[in-house]
Parts: sequence; structure tokens; C-alpha cells
Amino acid sequence: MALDKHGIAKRIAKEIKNGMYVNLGIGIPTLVANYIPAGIEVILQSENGLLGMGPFPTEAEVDADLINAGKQTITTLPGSALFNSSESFAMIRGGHVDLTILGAMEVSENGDIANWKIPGKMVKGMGGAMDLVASAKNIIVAMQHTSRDGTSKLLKECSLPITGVRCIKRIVTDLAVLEVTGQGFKLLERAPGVTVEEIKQATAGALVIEGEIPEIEE
Amino acid sequence: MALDKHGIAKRIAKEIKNGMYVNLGIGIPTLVANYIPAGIEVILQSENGLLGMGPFPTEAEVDADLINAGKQTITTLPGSALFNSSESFAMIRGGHVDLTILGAMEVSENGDIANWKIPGKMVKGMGGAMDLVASAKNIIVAMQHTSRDGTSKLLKECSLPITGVRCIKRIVTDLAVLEVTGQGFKLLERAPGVTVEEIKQATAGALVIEGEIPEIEE
Amino acid sequence: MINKTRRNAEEALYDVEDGAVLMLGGFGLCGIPENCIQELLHKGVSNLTCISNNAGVDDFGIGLLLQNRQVKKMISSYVGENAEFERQLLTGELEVELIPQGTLAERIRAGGAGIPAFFTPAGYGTEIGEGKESREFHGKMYLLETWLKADYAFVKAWKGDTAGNLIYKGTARNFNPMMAAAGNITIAEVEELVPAGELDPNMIHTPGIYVQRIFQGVNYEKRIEQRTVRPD
Amino acid sequence: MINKTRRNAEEALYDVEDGAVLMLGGFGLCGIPENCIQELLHKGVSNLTCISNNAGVDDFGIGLLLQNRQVKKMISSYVGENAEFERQLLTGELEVELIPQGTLAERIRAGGAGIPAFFTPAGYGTEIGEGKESREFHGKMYLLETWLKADYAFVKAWKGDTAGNLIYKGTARNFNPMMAAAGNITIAEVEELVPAGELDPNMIHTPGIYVQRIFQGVNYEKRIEQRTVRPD
Repeated sequence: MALDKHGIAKRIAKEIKNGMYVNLGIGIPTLVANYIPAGIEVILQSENGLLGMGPFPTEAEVDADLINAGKQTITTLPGSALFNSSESFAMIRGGHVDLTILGAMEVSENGDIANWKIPGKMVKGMGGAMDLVASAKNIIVAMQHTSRDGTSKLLKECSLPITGVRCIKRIVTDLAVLEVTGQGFKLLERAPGVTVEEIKQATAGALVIEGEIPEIEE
Repeated sequence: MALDKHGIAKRIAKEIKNGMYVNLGIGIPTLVANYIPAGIEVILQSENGLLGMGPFPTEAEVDADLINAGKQTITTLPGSALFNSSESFAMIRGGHVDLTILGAMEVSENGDIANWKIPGKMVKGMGGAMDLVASAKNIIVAMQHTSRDGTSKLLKECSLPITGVRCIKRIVTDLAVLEVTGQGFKLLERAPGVTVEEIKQATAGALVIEGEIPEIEE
Repeated sequence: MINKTRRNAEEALYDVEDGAVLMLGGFGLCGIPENCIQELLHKGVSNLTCISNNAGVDDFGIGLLLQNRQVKKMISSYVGENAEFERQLLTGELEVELIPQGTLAERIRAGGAGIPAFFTPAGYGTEIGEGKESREFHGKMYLLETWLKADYAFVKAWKGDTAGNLIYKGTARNFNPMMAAAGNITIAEVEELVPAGELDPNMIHTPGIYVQRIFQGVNYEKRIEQRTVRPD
Repeated sequence: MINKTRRNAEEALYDVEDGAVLMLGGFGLCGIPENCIQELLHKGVSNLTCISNNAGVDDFGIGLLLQNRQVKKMISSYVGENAEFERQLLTGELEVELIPQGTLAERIRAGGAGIPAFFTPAGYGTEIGEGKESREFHGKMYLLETWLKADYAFVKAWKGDTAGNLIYKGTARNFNPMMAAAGNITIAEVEELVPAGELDPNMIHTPGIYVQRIFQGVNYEKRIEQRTVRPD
């Protein structure tokens, strides 16, 4: 059965190592914070100027001067630091953030990502996405494998305007965990009960299948 | 009679306007702070990271963590701000410092300055001088008109390796106040009792003399 | 120290004219110069170019200036959450230039720091890179980006002193410090204005040299866009 | 938060090897990492490249490493006040690269911020500009300068916490914050090390992300180069 968004978040959470500094995008990536395994400490970076993002505040703690990049009210933690936007992107651009997790509309088999613009629709802007994908040491994409009508979002080439080139290394979808290699999307794991054939059908870009493909462990 | 170094500092102090942010170099420029006219407030910038430099400390106030760019112990003032070296030179490079006063070994008639290196002698480095002369909105040079053997330091072209090109606008020497124009050193004022002829003799670069040249007022 | 205090926004913004290029601090509605925006509305100056990470919401922040048709051009990284903005954009009444957020922050920082251009990887290979010089360093491709400056920068701080020194609170800092340095005239509004000497010189976020005028703001609403809470 | 604490300099510098490229904070003798320098002496690692605004004095700071012949190359803006330095330079034992102070600060900042190159006016038309790309912007000439990074950055702060956050005091801040960001491994020594949570997040000068190891230093001498006083 395909993973739901919580399942995707849970699988991504396993990629996180102790002590990592992580930037979480809006949507599924935000959910990842809920599934960090016990004993693993991560420090969340919010690109509007906070390192060490804490949980949402209680009613009494709400502070309009303390929000995350999704404009949600949040809290700090012991050891947090606040800084300006230039310093925040210096951190990101300088490779100090260990891992970026973000959503995508399309990913191509060479690692291009499209997630900021649909021609003909209102363009809201790229925010920090272009900086994040161009700079992150390690990026994991959280996305649906196909659109609602079944069209693959893992393509030979992106059809939408891209956010960054050759930057994505790993993708976790509702159907599979994949790695971007020189040969295409290498299938690493499949969602429980999903067959390799189903993944093949749902992937428009080159899919590399080597040996037995294990199921994602719960 | 030619001005002594205090006389040069006193004359330069008259150029300072109320509210100016000023960077003072080592030597005669440092003395300028002693002659700021009453009612004129200046904020001194020290390029090692302080805005609002105060006087030397009393014995009890001495703090090894608070020095100026000449490595002298100093104090802060109400309204001071401390910052890092990158921010300090951002201020300088960004044109936020209104006036820089510094010494020179040579100045050429097109405004080049040499003040950091004598070939064959030990080279100590330019410190912040190249940044200051390349960036300051307004620069006044404090210097002796000639070397001890009478050789002019106001030249057609600098003989020493230069610190910056076409950057000096105004020069105050022991003999005169001069402005660098497209035509050469324009004589603005002469030291009390010093004749135009004496200044002409002491200036190797083109000297522009228009009309009566007043004496520097006490 | 020179006293840079103005009594209010009206006195601080007296010389802002039609066609001015403005920077406005804030991320979303957090840390925006509310009093300055109100005064721009009151003055009714038009044909403004606004450099700000976001464009407010329909009825708050820069959104108010859009409603009032005072903005000719927005330079931002993200402009969602604003129906009037969308309408004006689609009808061609409003120009928009979208810039990656980190590039925007760094271009403003460069403007204040006297760095006319720098290389950054953001946007290489995308439409943002079209027409821009690109270059490889250490095996990676970068775009050349140029500084941004403004006629006026409006910044909002938590505390400020009469010498113009500023301290921000929480994530309300965001773009404010870089903009303070990149404005030809920088006007700071603060929640609390104190005499020079009351703020610790070690803890100043924006040194006073960058601020030409400062006033204590009034009636801060500090609207929250996404009020998210957890149970007690 | 992850605890980055090390017991002392020896534990923090255990893996520094011959030939390493080091950054050392400080301006003159103000804000220098005294404990790290002592440990480098103790380890005796050699062929070091030291990036530091100054080179200490004969018997303190980096001067001690020079006396001990551990330094192959200095990258600095000003290296006066050091007779042994001069001797080694004249005999060719020591290489020196002199960089304008603002360019040095910005190149280090660029290293930490992922900006491979930027334009600055300092040194244009001088021997510093020889062999460098120059370009005109808005009628003024600029040089293209590149980032500086280091294998290790040694920084000295006043207070620090176990998450690596740092606060500096007075002008002892100087080059330390930029170097903290530009070191592949950054080791911070502090006068007072406190548990995470004790420092105000609004008042952090160096966010902990830049610091890999931190320890509380001992026996700070804080020598003064020019003790200038006024009468009481």
C-alpha cells in the first residue's frame, strides 16, 4: 500500500543522524520533526533567522515576533540562536546546514527539481527554495510519485520551470525511496506491498533496478 | 612659520562638521580628536570594531578587550556600538564613514597616495589603509610637505608603491592646505608666515595658485 | 552623540516623494515597519518601488499600499497570500521582480557593504540565471549578482537609542539589519526609544551609523499570519 | 542540543596535523585564542599556514609559533612589532601574503558564507591588484577577490554554551566571528562555558552551527600592546 504523508515523513526521519542541522520545508517536510527517532537530536534551522526551532507555543507563549519560515508561531529551545536573513543564508550557502528536506512538483533523472512555478498560474515566488537546493550539502525530496491523474512526477526532464539543477540525491515518495545516480533513479526501497512493476509504471524517467528491492521498514 | 604636528591637527579639525562619523589614522590624525571645536560632535570609528571611541581609560578602567586600531587601550561612550571586522569594513566600504583622516609618505598631483611600503625596508603591511583610501567618501591627508632632506612629498607621480589611486582630495601639511584638482595641487591656504614661493619650492608636482592665498587662521 | 530622534512617523518621513525606491523590513508580517507604512498611506505617495521579502496580506502591511495603488513595482522573494496583489499583477498594473530569498538578502547586504557584485549558486541553470554572467569555481556553477540600494530604508526594531543603535527581538530581525545599511536615508521605528548609553554596546544589532532618523512607534498590531499553538 | 564540549585545548586540538591551514582570531593581541596557541606549541605541529590579521609579538600570540619555527606561511594585513618574524622573512624561512584588512575580513566572511568571489575597491591600481580581474561598476574600479577557508579556525570568545553559541566582549570580537564560519573544523575557547539555555538567543554573536568543539580556556594573560591611560 502506498505511504500516506505521515509514512513519507516517517521514512525520511530515518535518514537523520544525531547532531544534524536540518532545514525543513513546508508541507510533508514539516511533519518529519514528529518522527525523529528517540535518542536522535537534530537542530532545526528556519531560514527566517532561527537555529534551534522548538515546538509550537502554548496559548500563553504565543509571540508575534517569533515565527518560522512558514509564518507559524513557534518557540525557541535551550541553545537556540537568532540572526538576520543574510546570516541565515550564509549558513545555508556556506554548507553549514547538514540536510535540507523539501517538497517537489517534479524531479528529473539527473537531479533537477521543479517546485516553484506553474506557467499560467499565479506565481508566488521561490522564497528560499533556490538558495536551499543550490547550496545544501544533502537534500531529500518528499513528494508524491504521481499526480492525481497518474502522471509521473519523476521524469526524464522536468516540464515545469526548474528550481535547481542536478542537486537532488534522494527522493522519498508514497511508493518508493530512490537515489539519483548517473544512470537515473535507482530504486532503493518500495512501500509495503507496492511492486517493482507498479513503481516502474509510475516512473517516467529511467529507473534503475538492481537485485532484490526491500520494502520500507516500519 | 611651518605648523607643527599639533598645528596640522588643529587645522584639520576645522574640516569636521557636526555629527560626522570619522576614522582617524595613527600619528597626526589621532591628535585631531584633541582639537574638535566646542559644539561639534563627532563619532569616531575604529576599524577593529568600534563606533563611538572614547578617551583613554583611567588606570582603573583599563580593559585588555577594548583597544583601538593602534592597539591602544580606549573606552566606549554612551551610544557606542561594537561589531566584527567584516561589519567594520562594510561601514567603510559602503561609504557610511563621512571622513577619513590619515597620514601619507607621498601624494601625487592626481590624488594617488603612498603610505604603506618602502621597497628594501621591512614591509609591515597595509592594515586597513587600502580599504580606507579606496572607499572613503572624503579623505584628508595629514603629512609633512617635504622629507627631512627637503625632498618634496607632493609629487607629479608617487615614487613609492601606492596605497590607492586618485582618492585624495585634500591635504594639510606643515606648510599649506591644498586641494587635489584635475590640474594639480591647488593651494588654498598657507601656514602663517610661509610664502607662496616657499610652498612652490617645496612642491614637486604641479601647484595651482589662483589669486591671494590666505594664511591659515588660528 | 548626535540625537537622531524624530517625534513620529510624519516627521521622520517628511521628504519621501513619489517614485521613491524603498526597502521595508520584515518577513511575512513579522518585524514590519507598521508606523512607516501607515504614514506612507497617509502621505499618499505613489509610483513606489518596494523592496521587501514579502508583500503583506490584503489588509495589512505592504498589502495596504497595494490596495491604495501606491506601488509601481515589488522586488520580493515570495508574494503569496494577497488577492489584490494577484489582481494588479494579472492586469499589468503592478510590476514584480522575484529574487531568491538568500540572493535578495545578500544583494541588500552588498548594497550596504559597498560590494557591487558577488557570485552565488542560487538560481544557476534556472530562468533566474537568464542573461546573467555565470562562472565556475571549484567545480560548481555560480551567478554574478549585483548590489541593491534604496532611497529610503524603513526598519522596525525592538529597542533603539537616540544615536540610532538598534536591537531586534526574535525572528523580527530578518531583513531589517541589512536594509538599515542599504538605505540612503534609513528610518528606524522602535517599540522603545531610550537615551544613548542605555543599550549595551556589545549587544547592538544595527550600529547607529546606518540610521539617519529614529522614532518610537505607536499602536503596534503585530498581526500573526499563522497562529499555531499546542495544548498547554 | 548536542554537547560540543571538550575538556581542554589538548582534547579539542587532538587531530591538528603538520601542514594544516589555520585561522586564528584576534586583532593585535586582543581576542586571540591563547589556549589554542599554547596547545599548538605543545603539539609542535609544523609547516602551518596561519591566516590571522596580525602575527603577534616576539614572545606572545602567534609570535610564539614563529619562534618555534612552526609556521610556513602567514596571511595577514599587518605584521609589525615582531623581530623574529622579520628575521625569518628576510632569510626566506617564512612566506608572507599581505592582504588589505577589509579584504581579508570579507574574504573570510565569504568563505563561511559560500560566496566564492566578490568585487571590492581596496587595492585597485596598486600592486595588490596585479594579476587580478578588475571591473568597473557605476564609474568606479573594483578587484575580484576570492573566498578564504581553513582546515581549522581557532576563535576566542567571552562566553559560550555547550551548543557552541558564542558571545564576544569589546573589540575582542574582531575577526573571530567570520573565522568561526570559515573553518572546516572550528574550535572555540571561551572564558566562561555555560549550559545551553543560559545565553539569550537574541544576543548570540556566533550561532553554534559554526562551532564544532568548545572548551573553557585557562590562565588568560590578555597582554596589552599599548597601555595608554589618562589621569584619574
